[in-house]
Amino acid sequence: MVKQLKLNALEEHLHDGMSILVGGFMCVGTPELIIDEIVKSNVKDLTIYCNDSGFEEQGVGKLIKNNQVKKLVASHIGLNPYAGKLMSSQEMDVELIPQGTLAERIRAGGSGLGGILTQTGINTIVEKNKQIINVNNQSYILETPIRADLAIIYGNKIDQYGNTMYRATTRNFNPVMAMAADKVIAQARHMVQQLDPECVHTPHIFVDYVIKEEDSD
Amino acid sequence: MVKQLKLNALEEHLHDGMSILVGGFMCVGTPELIIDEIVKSNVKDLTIYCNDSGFEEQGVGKLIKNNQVKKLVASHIGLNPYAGKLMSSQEMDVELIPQGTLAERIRAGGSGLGGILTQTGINTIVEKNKQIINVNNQSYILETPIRADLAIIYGNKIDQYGNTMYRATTRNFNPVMAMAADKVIAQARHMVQQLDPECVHTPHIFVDYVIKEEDSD
Amino acid sequence: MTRQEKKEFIAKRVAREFTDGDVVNLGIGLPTLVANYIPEDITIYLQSENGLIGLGPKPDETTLDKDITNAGGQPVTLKTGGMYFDSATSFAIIRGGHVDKTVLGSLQVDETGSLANWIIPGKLVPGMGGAMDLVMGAKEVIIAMTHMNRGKTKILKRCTLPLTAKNQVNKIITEMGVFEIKDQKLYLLEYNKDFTIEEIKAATEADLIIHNPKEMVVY
Amino acid sequence: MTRQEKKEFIAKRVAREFTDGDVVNLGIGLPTLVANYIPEDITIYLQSENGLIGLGPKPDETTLDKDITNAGGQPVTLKTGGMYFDSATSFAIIRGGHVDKTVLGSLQVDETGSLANWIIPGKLVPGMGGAMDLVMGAKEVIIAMTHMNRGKTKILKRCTLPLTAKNQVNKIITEMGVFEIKDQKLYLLEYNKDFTIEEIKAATEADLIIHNPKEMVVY
Repeated sequence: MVKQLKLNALEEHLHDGMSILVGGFMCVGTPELIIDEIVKSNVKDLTIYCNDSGFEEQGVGKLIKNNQVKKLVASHIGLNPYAGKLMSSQEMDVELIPQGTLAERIRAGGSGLGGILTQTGINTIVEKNKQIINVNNQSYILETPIRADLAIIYGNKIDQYGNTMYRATTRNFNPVMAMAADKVIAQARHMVQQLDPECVHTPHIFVDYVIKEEDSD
Repeated sequence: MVKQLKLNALEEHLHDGMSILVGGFMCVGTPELIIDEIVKSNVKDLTIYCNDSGFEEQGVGKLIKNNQVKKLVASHIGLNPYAGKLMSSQEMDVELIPQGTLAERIRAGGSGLGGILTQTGINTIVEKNKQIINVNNQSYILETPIRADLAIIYGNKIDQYGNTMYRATTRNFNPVMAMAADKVIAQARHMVQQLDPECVHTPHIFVDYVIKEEDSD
Repeated sequence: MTRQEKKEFIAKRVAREFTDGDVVNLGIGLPTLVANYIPEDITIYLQSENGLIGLGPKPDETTLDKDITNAGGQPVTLKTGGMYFDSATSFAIIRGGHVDKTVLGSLQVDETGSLANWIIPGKLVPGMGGAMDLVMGAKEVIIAMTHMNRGKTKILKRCTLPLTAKNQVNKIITEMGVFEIKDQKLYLLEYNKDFTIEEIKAATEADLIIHNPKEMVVY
Repeated sequence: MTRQEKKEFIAKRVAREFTDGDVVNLGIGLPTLVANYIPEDITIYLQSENGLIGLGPKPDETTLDKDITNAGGQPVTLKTGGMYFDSATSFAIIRGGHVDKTVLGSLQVDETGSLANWIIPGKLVPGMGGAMDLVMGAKEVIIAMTHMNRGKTKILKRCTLPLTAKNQVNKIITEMGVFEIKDQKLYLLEYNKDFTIEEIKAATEADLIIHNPKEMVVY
């Protein structure tokens, strides 16, 4: 049985300086309730890994607006002008990573790989300060794994064991992030008895805590 | 709409010296009808990638017994004494690869990665003739991608577009192999109208041809 | 042509690049318009890097489902036969060469096939998103853009902005013509008869190889 | 003890190594027996590297489903709450440190925690299967094996056979005792009172550090 967590008990799992993987793609599939609670906790100096910087009032944008983010690692920050402003003024450290490389680095972190070789970013500033490896006369960038202290993910249906299914394009980064953190907390849109074992997107062994959005079956 | 192929038309897609990825784990999830047809075709000098060597009268074992296999790349050949005999007598070239490395190398081949770094096999004979890469003071073996001319896979339910679902542990290597070949031919236990878009294991874009095992809906 | 007319014209011409069965990824902006002009006698499969294949038209009020979005975060629909997957799978599809064609906008393209579309030094940097993976991974890279930006050509001898990728562009389609890049040389395949060849050359910094170009046909 | 009695004894003792919620992978042979002796007051999740979590007991005629097998290819069942996945995901789970404990047999183990269980030079080589990934990836590696093989010890100063992995074994459980490897030293944690400490030492080539060992308790 997966452990249920009350929103107001989330704070125990947060601390200054921690790193957090945040699911979602332009806030589609982002666990907003959990983010609201992190805003309330006011923990500082966070390193956030997310596809993007959300919007000013939505997704990880709320953490950025509350000046809780020391470093943001993302593929895109174009829809959050405040994030761009903090990047320009160097008040927030922003590392931009190609989206596929970001997904694959997180997957490597969750899969025990020491890294992966990709041609994405070769001959661009993305290769700066990275090892270039030659395989069959082709040059590849060695991209290293990403892991974090915590992953917060958004499941559409989570069963009593913690097995998780996402819905439509809310899936995005959630499954890889669920594998790459020391602790995983999921926001559940619906709790159900049991999911079809052929259709589980994230096996229960990855999900440590579930926060119910509403009661349902 | 995915193209339907008659078993007796399979031969057009086969040629001497080709490489074939064969799904299945100890013949669970192996497309036996397709293998039978390859035996009939009598094409020679095949390079076969499969988790194991099957049994003497089952799975890729049938190709081995018919002396069609020049090279076998697998993680285990223990249940097929004839394969062991051909390996010992050097009549068949056998490359043994750790199972997780085999899966990941095929995934890399299908995913456009130049390779992956793993600690599996480090300080063993598996690392022989391979690049060792240092990341964060840890040594990793650089394992290179695997691709083949053809992949033959076994789907439980395949819809009219070619979307595929496997059943239970017949899934195993089938999904990664479907991504790593120039051509993919699937044996379908059942053909159906349409699968749930949340539960597709192999998207239709990977499946070039389907051979129906039986008519069903 | 107004700027909007140019965009529609370019989108219509790009739509004729596809063949039946193609898996296609359309970038944000002008490339998104291309979906409106796909010939009715072919079926193509639109991939969206946030996690679907089978991108359908914009929903109306009755079909709106906020869980189904495109890579711009906008609501879309899923066509019958489409399916969802996660970001790692999505970029395995892209990087693995399983996308036949990608259509992207650009700030600059050069005659070696390099492109720059993600950074203007001194301005806010939005990030590359999935563009770098798409141009490295897709079998064919088509740049769809207006030929000039504020009177300045965007087709150069060498890009001056930081690159998105080197030597990856196969075709450029603008309101002036269709250009192909082969072995780091730029060829004019088709020209828009509203412009003279001299006008097209003048609007193109790159060396342009002109050898029997056809008239650009747009339906 | 007969060979079979030894195996049952070892399996029973290994089963007491688990804590509630553990994700466990059991190798083929002796380790498979461990599943029969899991204490009833804990729930563990058995992973099978061919693609499932929630391995249940062997099926009978009424529950047999040939599509559900373990890593030995034998029919098994899936417990409620279990699920299936592909081989790449399975080894992502294993390599990624998501398996708490793996139990494997071995031909040789040494005091540095290295093990050799896949090759005997001159004999047919069956292949390593998933063993190398399991010993590198699992958080804890437990070797379950009979102490001797035809009168020869299997716990050595240094393995002589080709290694499966270097410095990865945490515990060894035999019919003689429970051994722990820490900082490349071998400790006797528990002994089977059917043997004297001298007998255990004599049966072990490796240097054995003995400091207040407990009696081995098996239910």
